[in-house]
Amino acid sequence: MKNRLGQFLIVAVVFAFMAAGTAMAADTIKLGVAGPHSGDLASYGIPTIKAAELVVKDINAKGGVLGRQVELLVEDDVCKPEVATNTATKLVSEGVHVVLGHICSGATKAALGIYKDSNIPVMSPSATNPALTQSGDYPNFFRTIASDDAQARLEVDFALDVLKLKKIAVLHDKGDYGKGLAEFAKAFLEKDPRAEVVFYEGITPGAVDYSAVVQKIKKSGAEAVIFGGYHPEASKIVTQMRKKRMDTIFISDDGVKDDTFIKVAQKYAEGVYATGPKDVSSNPMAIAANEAHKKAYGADPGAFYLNAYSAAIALLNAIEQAGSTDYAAVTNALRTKDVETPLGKIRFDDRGDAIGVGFSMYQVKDGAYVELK
Amino acid sequence: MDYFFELFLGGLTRGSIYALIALGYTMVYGIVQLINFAHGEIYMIGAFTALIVISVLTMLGWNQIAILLIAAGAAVVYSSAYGYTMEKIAYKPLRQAPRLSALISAIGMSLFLQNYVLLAQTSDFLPFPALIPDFEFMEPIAHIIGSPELVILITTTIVMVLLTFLIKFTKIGKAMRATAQDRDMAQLVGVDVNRVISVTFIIGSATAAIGGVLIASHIGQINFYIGFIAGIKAFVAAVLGGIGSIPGAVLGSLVLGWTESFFTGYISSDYEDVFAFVFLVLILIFRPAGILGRSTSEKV
Amino acid sequence: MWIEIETPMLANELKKSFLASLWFMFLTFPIMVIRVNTVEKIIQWRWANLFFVGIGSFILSALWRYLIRRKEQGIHRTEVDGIARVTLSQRLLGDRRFTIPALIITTIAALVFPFVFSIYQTNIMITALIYVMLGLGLNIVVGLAGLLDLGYVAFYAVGAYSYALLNYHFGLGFWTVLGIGGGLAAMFGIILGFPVLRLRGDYLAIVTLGFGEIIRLILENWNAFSFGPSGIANIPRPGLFGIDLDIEQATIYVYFLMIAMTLFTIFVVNRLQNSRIGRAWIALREDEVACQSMGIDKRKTKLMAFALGATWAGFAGVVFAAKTTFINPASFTIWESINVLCVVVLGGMGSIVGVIVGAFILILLPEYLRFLSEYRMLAFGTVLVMMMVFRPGGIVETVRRTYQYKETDH
Amino acid sequence: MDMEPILNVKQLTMNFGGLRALDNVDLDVHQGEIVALIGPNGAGKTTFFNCITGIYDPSGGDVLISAPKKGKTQRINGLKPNRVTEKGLARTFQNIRLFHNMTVLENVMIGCHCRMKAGILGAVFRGVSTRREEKAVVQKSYSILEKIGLEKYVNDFAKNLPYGAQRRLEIARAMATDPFMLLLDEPAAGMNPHETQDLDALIIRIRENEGISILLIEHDMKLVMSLSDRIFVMDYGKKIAQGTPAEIRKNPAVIKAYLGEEIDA
Repeated sequence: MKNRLGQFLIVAVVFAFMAAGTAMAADTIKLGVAGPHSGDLASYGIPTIKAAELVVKDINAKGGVLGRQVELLVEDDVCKPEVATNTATKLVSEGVHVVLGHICSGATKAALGIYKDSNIPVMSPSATNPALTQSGDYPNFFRTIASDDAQARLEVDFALDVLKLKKIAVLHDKGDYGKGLAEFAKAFLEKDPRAEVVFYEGITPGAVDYSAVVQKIKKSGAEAVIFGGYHPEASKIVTQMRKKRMDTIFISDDGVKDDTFIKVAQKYAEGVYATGPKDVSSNPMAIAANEAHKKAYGADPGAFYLNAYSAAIALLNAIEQAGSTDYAAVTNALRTKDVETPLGKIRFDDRGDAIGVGFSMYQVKDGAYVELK
Repeated sequence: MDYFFELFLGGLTRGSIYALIALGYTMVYGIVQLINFAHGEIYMIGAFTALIVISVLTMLGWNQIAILLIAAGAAVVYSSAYGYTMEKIAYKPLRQAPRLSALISAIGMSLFLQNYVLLAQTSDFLPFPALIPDFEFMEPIAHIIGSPELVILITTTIVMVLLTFLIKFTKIGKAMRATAQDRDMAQLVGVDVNRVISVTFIIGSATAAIGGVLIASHIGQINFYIGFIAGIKAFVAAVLGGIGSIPGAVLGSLVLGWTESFFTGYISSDYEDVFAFVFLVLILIFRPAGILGRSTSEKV
Repeated sequence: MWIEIETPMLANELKKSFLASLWFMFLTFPIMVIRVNTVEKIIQWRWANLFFVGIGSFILSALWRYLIRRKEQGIHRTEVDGIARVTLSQRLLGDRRFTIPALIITTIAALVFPFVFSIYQTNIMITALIYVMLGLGLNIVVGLAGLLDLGYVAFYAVGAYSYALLNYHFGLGFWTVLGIGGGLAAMFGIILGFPVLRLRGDYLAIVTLGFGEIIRLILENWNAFSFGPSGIANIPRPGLFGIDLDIEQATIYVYFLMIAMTLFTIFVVNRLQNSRIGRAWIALREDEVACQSMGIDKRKTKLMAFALGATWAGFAGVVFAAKTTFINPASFTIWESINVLCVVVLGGMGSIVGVIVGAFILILLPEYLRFLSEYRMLAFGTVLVMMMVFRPGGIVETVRRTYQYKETDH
Repeated sequence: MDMEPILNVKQLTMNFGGLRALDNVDLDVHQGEIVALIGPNGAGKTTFFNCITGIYDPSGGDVLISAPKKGKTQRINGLKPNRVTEKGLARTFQNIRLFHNMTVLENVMIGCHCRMKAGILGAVFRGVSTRREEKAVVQKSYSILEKIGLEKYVNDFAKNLPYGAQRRLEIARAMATDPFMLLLDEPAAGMNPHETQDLDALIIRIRENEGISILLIEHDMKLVMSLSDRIFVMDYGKKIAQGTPAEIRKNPAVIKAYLGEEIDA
C-alpha cells in the first residue's frame, strides 16, 4: 500500500508542476471572456464572444499587443452568481490578464471579488447595476455601458422637463435590472416637487395577463407609467392598457428598446418612449465593426455587441499604453488615456464608468424607434 | 363597484386561462396519479407548432380562417402525439416503480422538451399573431372584456363540459374511471389499461394544445419557457380545486385567478404570488384534499 | 448477457425500428425542420435534420427495446428465483475487501486534491460537497421519512441570508452564524412542518413548492430586509484565526472546511438513520397508519424530519454565502430544489453512499459537460429520464442494516 | 383477581356523514380472556377496532380501559393511535400493513419505539444508555420473533415473507409494544388449515405465557369456537348477541344474521 501511495504522490507532484509550467511558459496576452453562453440568457452573452474574436483577430493581424499575440479564453457563467465564481476562478487559474465580462450584474458582482483578489481588471459591456461602480468596492471594475441610475435620471428628466407630467406610476418586474431602475426613478421623482409618484409596484414576470395591475394604474389616475424591465412584459402591459382604451404614456428602458417589442405590441407600440444607448450608427468604427460581423458570421450583431467591441479595444489598448500587464499600470491607463472605439472616444472615471457613453430617449414612430434630440 | 367588477372580470379571464391548462393536468393525474410535470411543455409545443404552421401558410398566402383551423388542428395533433410518445417513453416503463421515480422522469422530460425547442428554434420571444378577430358585437364592452377573453371563457366551459361528459357517460370514460380506481382490478375485468392511459394522455395533451394556441394568441408572444411557468400555476390551481376532479380544476383555477386579481387590485402585486401560495396552504389546512376533492381516508 | 435474436425476430425488430423512426420523423418535423422567426419574418427549412432524426431514432429505438427487454428479464429472473437480486453496488458496499481500499483511496484523493488540481477544480469540488450536504439533508425528509419536499431550497436560502445579513448588520463571523443559520433553518423547517402535517403525497409537494417560492419572493420584494433582487455582495469568506488569506488559500481552506463538514454530516445522518428516530422515519414512509398504531407520534416524527433535514440546508447555505461572497434570490429558485431532489433520487433514496455519488454526478457532470455547451441541459434531461426508466431505484440502492442479535448462543 | 374489565366499551357510536356504522355497541374484556368479535361482512367490526385504537374518533360512547397492574380506569376515546398504543392496546391489521422495506427484526423493533427514550442527541452521540437501550431492544425483538417462530427470517425484508408469516409478524410487532391486550383483525385470513392451527396454538401461548388478553375479529368459525372464552356478534353496526361459543352457536339472531332472512320464510 505504501508503495502505491508513493507512486500516486509522484504522479500528483508531476501533475502540479505541469499545471504550473503551462501557466508560466505562455507569453501571450490572455483575454478572458465570460458571460452566459448557454441557457435562456445566452443571446445576451454570445455577441460578446464574437466581438472579442473580431477585435483580437484584427489586433493579432497587426502584430498583437506589446508584440505578443492575444489569446482568448472563453468561459460560460449562465448568468448565475455561483457558476460565475467557478468561471472566474477557472479564468484566474488559467492566468488571464484582463477579463471582458461578465454580462449580468449579479454574476459580475459574484465574480468581481475573485478577480479583485488576483489583481485582474474586468470590463463589462452590459452590467448596469449602479453599485458596481458607485459602491467603491470594486476598483478593478470598468464598463462601457451607462449605469441604471443614469437611465432612470434620463427617464425622469424627460417626463418632467419635456412631457411636464404631474402624476406618474412606477412599475417594475421585480428583477435585478428592472427593480433597480425603478427604485432610482422613484427616488428621483420623490425628490422633485413637480410631480408625485401615485403608484409603485412590481409585477410578476411571465404571468399570463396584467389586467389587475393595469386596472389599478387606471384607478390611480397616473398620466404616465415608468416601467423598469424587459420587453416581453412591457408589450403585454402596453397592449392591455391600450385595449382598455387608456392613453397613459409609457416610458421605459433599454430592455424595451428592442425591435421585438414593436413586433409583438404592433400598433399598440406607437408612441412608447424608451431609453437606449446613444445612436452611434454614424460612427465609422461602429459601421466597420458591424460590417466585420456581417462578413464573419453572416448576420447582424446581437445585444451589447458594440459595447463589447469597445471594451475589448479599451482593455487591449490600456495594456499597450501601460507597456505591461501590471494591474496598477493597466488600470491607470484605462483612467487616463483616451481611446477611439465604436462608441466614440472614451476614457474611464475613477469609479470605472465610461466617460462619453450615455443614453438617449427614443420613441416608437411608424413602427420603428426614433432617437429624440 | 365598477373597479370591483373589472377586477372580477380580470380574475375570471386569468382563471379560465389557468383552467385550460389545469384541465389536462388534473385529468392525467386523476387517472394515472402522476404529476405530469411536462404537461406545461406539451402546451408550449402546441403553441410552437401552431406558430410554425401559421408562418408557413401565411407565407403561402392562404386564407385567414383556413390558416386558423389548420394551425389549431396541427397543434392538437402534434401535442397529442408528443403526449402519447412521452407517456410511452418516460412513464410507461415506470408504472410499477416508486412514484417519486416517475416524478423525476417527468422533470427530466420537461427539461428535455424545453431545451429541445430552445435548440431547434430560439431562446427569444417570438411574436404570436392574434388569431381571434375583434368581434363587431363586442365593441361596446371591448374595454372591459375583449373578444379573445370571451373566446377563452367559452372554450374553457366547452372543454370542461366535454371532458365531464366523456368521463361520465362514454365507454372509454367508464374504463378511465375504473383504471383510476384500481388499475390491477380494471385489467382483470378486461379493461385495456395501456390503451386507457394512452387515450388519457392524448386527450389531456389535446386540451393543452387548444390552451396553447388560444393563450399564445391572447398574450401575443411565446418562448420555450412559457410552459413551465404556466404549468406550475395550473398545478397549483388543480391542487386547489382537488386534483383529479374536472370541475375542481376549473373552480380552483377561477379561485386562483380571482385571488390574484383582487389581491393585486386592493393590496399589492408585489406579493401577489406569495399570497396565492399562502391562500393555497390555508385552503389545504382546512380541506386537505382541495375544494372539491374528496378526502379519501385510507381504508384501514 | 446477450439475448439471442432469431431471424424472423430480427426482421420484426427492424420493422419496429423503422416504424419508430418514421414516427419520430413525423413528430419532430415542424420543430426540427422549420425554424420561424416571426420578428424578421424568415422561415428556414432544415431538411437535413429530418434525415438525422430518422437515422438517430432508428438506432435508438432498437437499443431502447433491447435495454427494456434486458430489464424485464432481470425482473422476471428475480421473481422466478424468489431471491432478491443483490446488485453490484450492494455487493461492493458489503464487501470489506472493496470498501477499505476504496475508503483509503478516497481519503488520500480528498486530501491532495486542492494541491494537485487548480483552484477552479477545487471550487467545483466545494460546490459538489455543498450538494452532498444538501442531498443528505433532503434525504432525511424524502428518502427516509418519505415526505416529498419540493421547497427544500427555502432552507438553503435561510442559511445563506442569515450569514449575509447577520454579518452585514452585526458583523457576526462565519462560525457564529454557522450555528445560527442551522438553527434558523431548523426553525423554518418546523414552521413549514406544522401546516403540512395532515397533507399527503402530492398535496404536500405543492405546498412545499409554494413555501420555497414564498421565501424567494419575500427575499426578492422586501428590499428593506434583504436588499431585493440586487443581492448582497462582499460577504466575507470564513476566517482562520484572523489570518489574512488570499483567494487561493481561502479556497483551499473552504475546501477542507467543507470536507470536514461533509464528514460530520455523514456521521450524524448515519447515526440518525440507524437510531430509534431513523427507524421511525422509515416506518412513517412505509405506512403512516401502521406506524402510528405502533406507538409512534406522527406529528413529532414528521416535524423532526423537517427540522433535521432543514438544518443541513441551513449549514450549506451559510457555507455557500461565504464561498460565493455574493448572494441574490436568483440562486434559490425552484430549479435548485429540483436539482437537490434529483441528487437524492438519482443517487438512490435513503442511501447515504447513493446521495454522495448522486451529488458528484449531478454537479460534476454538467461542469465537465461544458464542451457540450448548449446541449448540456438537453443531455441532463435525457439522463434523468434514462436513469429512472432503467434504474428506478437510483444508482446505489439502500442496504438495510442487519443487527447483531445473538449475544450468547441460544 | 381484578373484577373490573380491562376493556369496557359502552354505547360506542360512530357516524360517517349520514351513515351510522356503529350503533350503541357495548363490549367488555376481562383480564386473561380471549374474546372474539364476529359478524357478517360490513357489520362494523373493523370500524369498532378503529374507534378503540384511535384511528377514528367515535361520535358517541365511552372506551374505558383499566390496565391490569395499574388498576386505574381511563377513558381513551379521542386519543391519537400512538397514545392508545402507549396505554397498552396493540393491534394488527386486516389488510397486512407491515413496513415492507424494513427487515423483520426492524419491524419488531419499531414496536418497541414507544417504550424507548433515545432522542436526537442520544442518536447522534450514542452514549452508554442509548447503546444499552438499543442492545436491549434488539434482544427483546429477537426473543419475540423466537416466540412467534419467525427467527429464521430475522434479516429478510418483510415484503419477501410468505403470507402466513407476514400475518404472524404483525402479531410479533404488536407484542413488542408491551400491551396488556392485543386486538387482532382477522389474523387467520388467507391462511391454510395448517397455518391456522399453528395460529390457534400461538394465540393460546400468548395468553398463557405473556398474560396478554386478546380481542379478535375472525371469520374462521372453527378457530373462533375453539379459541374464544366469549363471543360478541355484530350486524349492521349493532351488537346482536353475546355469550359463550356454545350459546352463540344456538342463538337464533346470530343464525339469522349469518344465513339471511329466507331461512325463516
